[in-house]
Amino acid sequence: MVKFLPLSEAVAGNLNDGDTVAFEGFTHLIPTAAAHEAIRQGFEELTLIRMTPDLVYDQMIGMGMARKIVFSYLGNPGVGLLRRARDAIENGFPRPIEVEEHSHAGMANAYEAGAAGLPCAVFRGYRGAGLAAVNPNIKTVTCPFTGEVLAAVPAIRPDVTFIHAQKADRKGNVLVEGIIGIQKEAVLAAKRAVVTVEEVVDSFDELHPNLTVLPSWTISAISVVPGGSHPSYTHGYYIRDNAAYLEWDEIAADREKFQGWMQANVIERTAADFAGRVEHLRIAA
Amino acid sequence: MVKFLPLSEAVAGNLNDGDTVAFEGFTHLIPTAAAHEAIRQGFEELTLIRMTPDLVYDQMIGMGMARKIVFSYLGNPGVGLLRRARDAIENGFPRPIEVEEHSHAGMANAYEAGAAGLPCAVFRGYRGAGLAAVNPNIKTVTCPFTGEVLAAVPAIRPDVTFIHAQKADRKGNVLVEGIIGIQKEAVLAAKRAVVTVEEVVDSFDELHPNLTVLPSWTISAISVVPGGSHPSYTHGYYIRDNAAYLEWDEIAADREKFQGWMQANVIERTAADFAGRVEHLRIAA
Amino acid sequence: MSDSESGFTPNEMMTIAASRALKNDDVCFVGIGAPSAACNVARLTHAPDITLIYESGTIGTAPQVLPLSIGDGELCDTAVTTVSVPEMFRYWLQGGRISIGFLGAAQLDKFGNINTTVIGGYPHPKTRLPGGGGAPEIATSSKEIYITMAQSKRGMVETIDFFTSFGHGEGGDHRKRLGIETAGPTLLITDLAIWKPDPVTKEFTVVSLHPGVSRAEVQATCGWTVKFTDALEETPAPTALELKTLRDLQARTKAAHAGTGKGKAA
Amino acid sequence: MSDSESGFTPNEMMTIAASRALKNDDVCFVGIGAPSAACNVARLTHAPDITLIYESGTIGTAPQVLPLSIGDGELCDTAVTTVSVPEMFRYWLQGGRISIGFLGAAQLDKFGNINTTVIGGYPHPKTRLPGGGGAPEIATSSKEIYITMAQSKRGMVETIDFFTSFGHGEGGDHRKRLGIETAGPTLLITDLAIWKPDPVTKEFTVVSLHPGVSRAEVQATCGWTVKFTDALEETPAPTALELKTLRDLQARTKAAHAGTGKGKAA
Repeated sequence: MVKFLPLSEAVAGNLNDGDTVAFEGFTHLIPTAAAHEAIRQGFEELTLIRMTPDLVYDQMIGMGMARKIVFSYLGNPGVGLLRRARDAIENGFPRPIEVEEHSHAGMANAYEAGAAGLPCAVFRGYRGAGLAAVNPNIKTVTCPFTGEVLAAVPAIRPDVTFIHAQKADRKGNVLVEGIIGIQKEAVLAAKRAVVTVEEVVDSFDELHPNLTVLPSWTISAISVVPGGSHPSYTHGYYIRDNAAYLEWDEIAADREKFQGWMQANVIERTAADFAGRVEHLRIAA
Repeated sequence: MVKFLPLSEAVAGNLNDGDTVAFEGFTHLIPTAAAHEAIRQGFEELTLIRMTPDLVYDQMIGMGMARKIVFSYLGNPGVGLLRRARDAIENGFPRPIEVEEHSHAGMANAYEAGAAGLPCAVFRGYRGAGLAAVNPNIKTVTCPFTGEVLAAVPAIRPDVTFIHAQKADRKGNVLVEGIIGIQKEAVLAAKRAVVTVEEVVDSFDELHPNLTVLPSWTISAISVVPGGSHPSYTHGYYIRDNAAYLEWDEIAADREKFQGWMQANVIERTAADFAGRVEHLRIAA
Repeated sequence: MSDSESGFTPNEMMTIAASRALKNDDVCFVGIGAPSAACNVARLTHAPDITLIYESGTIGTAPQVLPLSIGDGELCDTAVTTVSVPEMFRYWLQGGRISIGFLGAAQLDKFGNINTTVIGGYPHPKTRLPGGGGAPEIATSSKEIYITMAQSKRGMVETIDFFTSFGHGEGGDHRKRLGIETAGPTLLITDLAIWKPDPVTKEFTVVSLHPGVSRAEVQATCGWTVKFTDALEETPAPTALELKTLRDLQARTKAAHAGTGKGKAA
Repeated sequence: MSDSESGFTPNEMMTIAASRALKNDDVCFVGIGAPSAACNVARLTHAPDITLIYESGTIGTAPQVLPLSIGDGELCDTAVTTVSVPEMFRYWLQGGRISIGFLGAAQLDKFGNINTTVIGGYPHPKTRLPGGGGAPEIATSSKEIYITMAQSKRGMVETIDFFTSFGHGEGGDHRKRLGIETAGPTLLITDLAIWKPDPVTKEFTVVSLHPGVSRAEVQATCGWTVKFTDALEETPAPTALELKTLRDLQARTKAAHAGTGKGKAA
């Protein structure tokens, strides 16, 4: 059954060295606070899964926590490259990192298959694409009715998934709304799921019946962390801090500057700092 | 581009003799008015697809319009058997009818594959089930990663799908809410789609972003038919006429009683009669 | 046990015995024809947090009256969330999230195999029944299957006419041999008795007789030779609270359904 | 044509020429790195009903400012509906509902094959680029592909280092031979010219030069030997309305993005 926990306990109780972990969020609702907590706790040898790695994986890779990354778009969305991830792949700094690369369609279908309890996903993909030649986890199956050859990828099944969401009710049901991305699938595909939320409300009785609600029994732990997705955003609460994404490009370009920034902004901080970071980005009620 | 049409024109312009057609609705939002219009127009040699055939297919089969039925539950939900369908299958009356039978999982996955543009659906199903032996459209594929043998069924691709929905906006976008069933997939899987709605509103600007809205360009024609799903129901408008389902069991039990009822309640009526049928079932605003 | 004050019918006993088998943390898939009465009595008595899922897409529903169909509006109105039918079958059932699948049966054999498809041969049936609906995959994807039905020689047969949903097949390890990893039928509750599969042969064996029921009555209404466990028990009679909860639920249901419609046109 | 009054930059010409290629009934998939400016200029001028889809799940979106990322809140706020990412790639892209997939490129060859993955070898790249995102399947599932990029010898190359997304492969019927049934790249719009594939060889051929651009300039900024069509045209210069629409959009965008955050912590 779901537990409401401080973020430090939720992370310590659900993430382990060597785990396969997904911190998911498709531009929206990126679980930055949970990722920063994982960085502070210093986990090692992680396999990081995410469609759009972005800043938090750049940070975890730069801190040497990852042995492998599984992704489909390794960029700073709308800005450019991820410079810490580049340094690891191109130069093995601070350590070499294994790469498993897919397309968005491949990753989305693989999460879907994981949520659906299937061993693999089948779709029309990777035709003529170079990835099929360099990723041994891209295979084919043949439609037994038409003979069409389709792509197959293994289902994604993280040990633990972290997501950020708008709110939980007191029973521990969780609402995700706006650009919902791959969050539901990432939670349902995982053995354990930890959710940070902006707030807890008494009940969801007044919600529209067709919204994306994750029932409490699909979640391991919930932590209340207002602002927890900054510099990403939370639909209905605060807007995206585009300036921070632009700044990251400079911070991550230099190994020492990166370390200094991490020390000052992650290592020496706590989850409680996130509320202040979104104060000027909040949407007027 | 979508057209707003009287139901008689929408049916005449989109349904043809010999078509493969789905009138979908999972207990909720059954497009009864559209089915009755199709009966009045007297189409022949139809292949009828639906997870839960229920009364409207019992009526179309009883009127001799179907050459084949594809389904997963051939019952009067909560009441019992479909007696006109039984008469056709057991006794070839009023004509023999071909049967292609699946499980709900098989049909749901087949519609999903149709909406997704795939030739077949792959899932874990039919294990130990007798249907796999009697339905040649149930085959297998083998997961190339684990060797697990999975079920495969052909995608469903109707020539035309009919659904009933709550409302359209003036541009022809359509909202479906409540028990949404298989409606979105049935529309997206079809070459053409016709939607009956309770009402047309100015705009959907105030709708929650994650509701089930079918964009106007996915729909061929919209007809405004208040009460159009009676004796099924429309979430937010009127409740299910359970008494009518119980009565149907008696009407359909007798060939002559059935013919008399169809003459009085379908052939000699129009789509405009539906509004009156739900008057006593309407939900107080 | 069944004195005049606490009188109850065999069907009430069946529903209440079934409700007792459900736990507070169960996630229960209530398929077509299944006793949603039992699930809701459990919810209204000892298992207030039980998760009830109907295949129409309603998850965590808590209806005040029993639905006539598995897609009544009441189920959606009271659910935690309502999802599409493909999602229901992919993420929730096939995803392995259901602890108990609750099935009824037109024909049942001693190994928990169920027929709701045809009486007679499949191509030219004597009686065409509604078919499986969700049952074929409920039977293999749920962690366990509970079956409930009133006993009759027509219903409980040596050989079923069609394998709508697979129980233990020919018994023993037949499920495993087909690659099915879930437990299958672990409980059968009839109007006369409680049955559990033999640990090795998987044949359903009577473990408890309902109050006032004899071994002979159980055998007389069953088409196969019935096995009884050595340590045969008597099912505790319904408590006053259980009976009141069930009867109130059924009364509310009757009143609600009678109120709908004159049925002028279907 | 480019007198001082109606002056415009090559990039503005590129965006506006691309916007003109879009029709009112197009369903346009705007992938990572794609010129959403062109799509939105089309929407704000001659194609008010164009459907813009971003891979974040936003369908029929009409942003007032250009998004920095493909998942900005503005896209959701103005969309007809917002769906999950698996649904986006299964029902909307793979479902064959996209008429125009709009792609950018880090490296492009003459047959419309695109690389946004690596410079150098894949296992040990000289430069690790972001990768394909949605592009591999956008390139094969959209009915047609439009490509837009500023010309440079580094970007328009004889041989790309990695096939992120497939254009016409080695040319001719290579797509068909791989079982790809869609048309592939049918239009390339650069800052200097408009290109279309030869009907037979599928090699991109210049069909129109932007105002004031010479053949020599096109060749000087392209890594392969450029073919020009016989009936070479001149691209009409941006109209005052087109320029004003684009510049207003960019000004609104700049103001909106500058307003967010001090970037104290990422």
